[in-house]
Amino acid sequence: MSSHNTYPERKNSLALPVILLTSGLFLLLSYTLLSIEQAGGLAAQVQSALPKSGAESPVTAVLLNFRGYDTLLEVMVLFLSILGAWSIGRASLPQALIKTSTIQISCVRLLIPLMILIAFYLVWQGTRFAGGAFQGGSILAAAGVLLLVSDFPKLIQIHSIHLRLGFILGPVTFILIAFYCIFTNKTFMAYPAAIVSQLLLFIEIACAISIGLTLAALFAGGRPAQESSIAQRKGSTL
Amino acid sequence: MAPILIPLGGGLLSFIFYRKGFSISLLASIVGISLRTDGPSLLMLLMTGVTSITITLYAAGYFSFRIASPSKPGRHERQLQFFWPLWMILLGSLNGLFLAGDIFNIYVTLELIGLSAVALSALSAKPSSQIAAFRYLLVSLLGSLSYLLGIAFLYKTYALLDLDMLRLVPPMKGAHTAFALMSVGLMLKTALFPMHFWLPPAHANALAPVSAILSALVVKASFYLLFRFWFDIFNDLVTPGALFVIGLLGTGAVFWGSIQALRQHRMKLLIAYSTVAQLGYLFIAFPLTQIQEKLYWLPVICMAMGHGFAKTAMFMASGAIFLHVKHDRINELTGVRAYLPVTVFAYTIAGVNLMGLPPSGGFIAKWMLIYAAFEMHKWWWGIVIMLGSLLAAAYVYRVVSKLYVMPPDTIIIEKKAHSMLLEWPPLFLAILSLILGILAPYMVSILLLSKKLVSIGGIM
Amino acid sequence: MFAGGWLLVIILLSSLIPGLIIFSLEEDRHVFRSVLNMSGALLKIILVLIMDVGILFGQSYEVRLRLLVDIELVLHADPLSALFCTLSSVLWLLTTLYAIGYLENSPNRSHFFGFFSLCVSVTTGIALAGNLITFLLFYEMLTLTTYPLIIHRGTEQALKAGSHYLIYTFSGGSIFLFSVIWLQTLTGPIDFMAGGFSPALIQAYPTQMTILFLFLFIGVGVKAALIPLHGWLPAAMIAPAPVSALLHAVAVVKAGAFGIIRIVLDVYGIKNMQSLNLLPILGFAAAATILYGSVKALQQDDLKRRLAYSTVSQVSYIALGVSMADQSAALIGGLVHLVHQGIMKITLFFCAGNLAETLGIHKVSQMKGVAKRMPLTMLAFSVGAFGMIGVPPTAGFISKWYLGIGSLESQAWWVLAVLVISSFLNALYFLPIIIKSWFQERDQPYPDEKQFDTFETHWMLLIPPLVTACIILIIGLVANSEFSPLSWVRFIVEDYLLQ
Amino acid sequence: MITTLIYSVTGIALFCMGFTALILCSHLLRKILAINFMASGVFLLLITTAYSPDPALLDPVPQAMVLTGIVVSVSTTALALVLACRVQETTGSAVFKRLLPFRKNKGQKD
Repeated sequence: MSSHNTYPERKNSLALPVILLTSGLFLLLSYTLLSIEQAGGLAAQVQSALPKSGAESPVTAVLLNFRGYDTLLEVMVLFLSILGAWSIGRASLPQALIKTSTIQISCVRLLIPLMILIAFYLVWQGTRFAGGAFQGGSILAAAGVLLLVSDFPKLIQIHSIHLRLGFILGPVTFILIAFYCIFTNKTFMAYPAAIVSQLLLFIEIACAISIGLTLAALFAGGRPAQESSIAQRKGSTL
Repeated sequence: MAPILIPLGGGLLSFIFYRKGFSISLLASIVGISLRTDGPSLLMLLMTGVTSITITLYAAGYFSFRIASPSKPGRHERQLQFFWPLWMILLGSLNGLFLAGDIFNIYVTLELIGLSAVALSALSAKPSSQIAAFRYLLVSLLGSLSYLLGIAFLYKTYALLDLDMLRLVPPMKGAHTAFALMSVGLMLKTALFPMHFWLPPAHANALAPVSAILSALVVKASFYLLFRFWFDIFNDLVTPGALFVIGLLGTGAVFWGSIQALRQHRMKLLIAYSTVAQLGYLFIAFPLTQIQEKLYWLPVICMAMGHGFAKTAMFMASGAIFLHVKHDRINELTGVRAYLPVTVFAYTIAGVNLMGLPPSGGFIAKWMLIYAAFEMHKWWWGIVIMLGSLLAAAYVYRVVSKLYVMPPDTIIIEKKAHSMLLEWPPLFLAILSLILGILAPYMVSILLLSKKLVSIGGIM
Repeated sequence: MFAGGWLLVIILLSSLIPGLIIFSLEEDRHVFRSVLNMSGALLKIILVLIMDVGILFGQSYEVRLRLLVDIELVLHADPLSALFCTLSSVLWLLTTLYAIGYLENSPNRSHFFGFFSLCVSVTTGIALAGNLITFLLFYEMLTLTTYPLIIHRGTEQALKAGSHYLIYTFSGGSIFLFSVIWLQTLTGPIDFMAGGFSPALIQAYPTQMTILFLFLFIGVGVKAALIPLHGWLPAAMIAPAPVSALLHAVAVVKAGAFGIIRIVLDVYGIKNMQSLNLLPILGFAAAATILYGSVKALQQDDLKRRLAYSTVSQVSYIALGVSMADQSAALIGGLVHLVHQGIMKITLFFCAGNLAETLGIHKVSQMKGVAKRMPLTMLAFSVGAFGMIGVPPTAGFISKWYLGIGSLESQAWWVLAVLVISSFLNALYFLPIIIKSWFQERDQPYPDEKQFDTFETHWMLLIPPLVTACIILIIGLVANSEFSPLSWVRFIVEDYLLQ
Repeated sequence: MITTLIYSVTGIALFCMGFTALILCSHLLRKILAINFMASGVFLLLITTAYSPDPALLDPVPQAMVLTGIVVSVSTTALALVLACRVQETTGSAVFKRLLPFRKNKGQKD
C-alpha cells in the first residue's frame, strides 16, 4: 500500500448528507437503546447447566459446549479466510535471504519456546478462566510471525501439505468428535459426560494449533511459491 | 494428494449438514443451538441440492475444458484446486443456513456464505473481477454487521436467540429497531434495489459456474431468511406501510434491472441484471402475502426455485458459449446454434421460465401473485408483474434472437470437441424449471410437512 | 370422464415426439427426417379421425392434471375442437410435404422441421384445451414455437419481422393472462362449456365482465390479426412460404380466431354476451377489419403481402359470424369459414410459394402470362381466388351464403352490406391477378427461372396446392353430404343452440 | 448502569462513524478500517448486554458471541486485506475512484 501516504483525501460533495444521515442514525439508535428495558440474560440457565458442561468457566462452556456448533462454524470461517487468501494470490515474501542480526536471531530462539509454552498454558487454563483456543492460537501465531520476519529461509522449506494439514487439524478434530457424539449420545455434539472435559481440551488444543498456523499464514498473505508447481504437476496428470 | 484433503474437510462439513437434516431429536434447550426443518426449508434444501449437483457436474466439465485449452498455463489448475473446497464449504453453509434455528448461528453461516462467495468470485484472476469481489466483500460485511447490530438490540430486549422462542414473544420497544437493522442487512445481501449496485459486476465477472452459484443460491439464502423473518418469526412487527415500501422497491428492481439488462452488450451482464429484476419479483410478493393462508410460502418458493434453476442454466449456457466463441458480446453471437444446439436450447427454455410462461415455476408464482393482487384489491401489483414479464421477454429475446438466426453469410467456427458435461447440465436444469409448474402438487405436499427439530450440544 | 382420454395425449405426442427427434438429427439425414415427419403427420390424421368418429357417437374424451387448487390443465375434445384439430392435422400433412420440397437443399432443416412439428403439436393443444388456463398455456407456446420459423432466414428483415411479431403477441398474451386471472378471481376455475358461466355472475359484476371481455378479446385478437392489432402479420411475410401457409391457415391466425369462438361461445356464452350487449362490438370490430384488410390488399403489389392483407380481412368473417351467434345460420357460416378459409388460403400461399421458388416472381405486376408456364399452379390459384371471392360452387360461397342468410335473419342490413362490399373488393384484388396470368402475354423474362423435367415445378410443390384446390371444390359441391365440414358445423351449432 | 450506557452509546457511535467512513473514503485500506470500526462498535454494544450488578450473573452468552464475532472479523479483515493487496498489485492503485477504468467490462474475460 505504497500509495497510502501520498493519497490526498478529496473533498466530497456527498460528505455532508452522509454525515447528517449517519448522525441521524446514531440519534435514532441511541434513543432506542435508552428506551429498551434490558432483559435478564441467560446467566442463570448457563450456571445451572455448568456442572455438566465439562468446563469451569461459563464462557468456555458456552463457546465449546452449549454453542459449540457456532464455534465449529467460526473455526470454519477462519479456515475459509486462509483458503480464500491462498486462492487469491501468492505470498508476497521477499525471495532473497533477509539479513537478520544475531541479536534478533538469538532473541527469537529464546522467545519461541516460551511463547509456545504460554500458548499451551492459555489453552490449558481456558477451561477455568478467560482463555482458550483462540487466545492460545494468537500467541502461537505471534510466534509464527516472529519466525517469518526473522528466519525466513527455513520456513520456505515447509512443504505446503504440512501447512494444509495444520489448517484443517482444528476443524477436522472438532467435526470428528462431534460425530463421535452421535454414536455415543445419539445427538450431534452432545459430549458424553464422563470424558467431556478431556474432549474439550483435545478440541481446544487442535483448534489452537490450527488458529496459530492460519493467522501466521494469513500474515504471509498468500499461498507458498511452490504451490504453482504442485498445481502444474497435478494438472498434467488430470 | 494435498489438494484432495482440503475439499474433504469441506465436503465433510456439507455432509454433516445433510445428516443433521434427517436426524430427529426432541431436545430443545434455551442455551443450546437447535436446527430445524420445515416445509419451506426442505424445499430450499431440495433446490440447493439439485442445483449444486448439476453445478458440480458442469464445473467438472468447465474446468477440464479450460485446462485443455489454457489461456495462461497453470492458472486454471489453480482455479480448479481452490474451486472445490470453496464451493463445498459454501454449499455446506447454505444448507446450514436453511436449517438454522438460532439467530446468532445464522450470522455465522451468513459470514461463511459471504466469505466463500467472495473468494469464489475473485477466482477468475482478472482485475475487474477482483475489484467486484472486493466490493462484494464490503457489502456483505456491511450487511452482516447491520444484522449483528440487530441481534445485539434483540438480545438486549429479549435475551433470546432461538427462532421458535422469538416467534412467541410479544412486540416490545427495541424490537422494531432490531428488526429493521436485521432486515436492511439482509436486503443488502439480497441486492434489493437500490442496494443492488454490487451484484451485476460481481456476478458477471466471475467464472461461469461461480456466477451460477452466486445468482441461483447465494442471494436466495438471504432472501429466504428475510421472508421467514417478515412472515414467520417477527410477523407482529410488520406494518402494511413497510410492506408497501418493500413492494415499491421490488417494482423499482423489476424495472431498473430489466431496463439495464436491455442495455447491456455482454451476455453475462445481461443475465446478472436480470437477476436484479427477478429478485424484484420476490419482493413484490411481500405486500401480496396473506399469512392466514396455509400456502403463503408457495409463490416465493416457486419463484425462487424456478429462478434458481433457470438462472443457473443461463449462466452455464453463457459459460459454454464463452468457452467456444471466446467472447460473450451479444451482437456477435449469431450462428452459435450450429455447434452448440443443446446449450442454445437450454438457454431458451430457461428464458421461458424468466418470462413466466406456463407451465414454468415462474408462471405458477406469477399466477398466484396476480391472483392475490386481485383478491386483496391491489391489482396495480398485478400490472407491475405483467409489465415485468414483458420486459423479461424483451431481454431474453435480445439474446435468443441472435442465437437462433443463421444469416446466410455466417462463418461457422470449426466444431470443437466439447464435453457432455458442458451442455447437458444446463438443459436438465432448464427443463426442470420449465416443468416446475407441473411438479407444484409435490411442492405443496412438502410445504405442509410438519416441523422437525434437532438440537446440538445437548443440555438435558 | 377419463374414458379414452389418453387418445388426446397421444394426439399431442404424435407430432411432439417426431419434432424432438428431428431436433437431434444431423443435418444430412434428410430421408429419415422426411419419413419421420410424414409418418407423424399421417399418424396424427388417423388418430384425429378416430377421435372424430368417437365424438360423433357421443364418446367423451378428457384428461385432467391438477397443479394447484385453482390451476388445472384440462384436455377435452368436443365437436368444435375436433373441427379445428382435423383441419390443422390435414393441412399439416400437406404443408409438411410442401415444406420438404420447398426447403430441399437449404440449410438448417432439422431446426426448421423440429419447430414445425412443435408448432403443430401446440396448435392441436389449443384445439383440445378444455379450460382457459390450458388454452393460455398452448397459446403462449405457439408464440414461442413460431418465432424461430419466422426468423428462419436470419436476415435483418426477418429479425425485424420477428421482433414485431413478439411485441404484438407477447403484449396480447400478457393482457390475456392478466384477464384470465382476473376472471378466475370472479368466477372460479373456468372450463369451456357450452353456454358459458352462470348469468348470476353477469348480474353481479356487469362492468368488470364487460371490461374483461374486451381484454380477453384483445388478447386473442392479436393473433387473429384484428385491426388495429394486425401489424405483425404483413411483416411476417418475410418467412418462407410454408411458414406463411402455416401461420395463416393452420396455426397462428386460426388460433386467434378459434380463441374468439371459444370465449364467445364457451366462456361467456351466447346468452351472457347478449345480456351484456357485447355481440355488436365484436361485429363492428370484425366488419371494420374486413373492409380495412380488403382495401389494404388492393394496394399491395407484393403477392404475399396482398395475400396477407386478404387473410386479415377473411379471418374476420369468422368473428363476424360469431357476432351474430344468436342466428344459427350466421354462426354456421362463421364456424365453417374457419375450415374453408384455411384451405383456400393455404392453396393461395402454396401457389405463391411455387411462383417464387420456380420463377422468382414475387410481385403481382410480374405475373403476366405465368399461367402458360405453370398452368396447374395457376389453376389451383384461381380456384382458391374464386373461393375467396365467393363464387359458387367453391367452399367460399357456402360460408358467405350462410353469413348472408344469417344477416338477413337478424335483419342486420349493414352486415349484408359489408359482405357485398368485401366480396366486391375481393374480386377487385384477385381478378386482375387471374386475368394477368391467364390472358396476357409475357413481355419480360422470368426473374429467376428453374427448369424441372416432368412437371412445371417440383412434384412435392405441385401436389399440395392441387389437392387443396380439389378439396375446395369438393367441400363446396357436396356441402350437404354427411361428411362435409358444413354438416359437422351444423352438428356443433345444434349443440350450442340447445343451451 | 451508567457505565454500560456509556459503553453502548460509544458502540453505536463507532458503528455510525465507521459507516460514514465506509461510504466517504475511497481508499480500500480505509474502507477495511471503517468496517473494523463498525465491527468493534457492534461488539462493544453486544458485550454490554452481558453486564449485571451481580458478578455471578454476568451473562456468558454475549461474551461467547463477541468472541466468535471477533474471530469472524479477523478472518474477514484478513481476506479483505489480501484482496486489496491483490487489487493494487494488478491495477497499480488502491483508490476506488481510480479503479474505474479497470471496472469496465470489455466483453472478453479470462
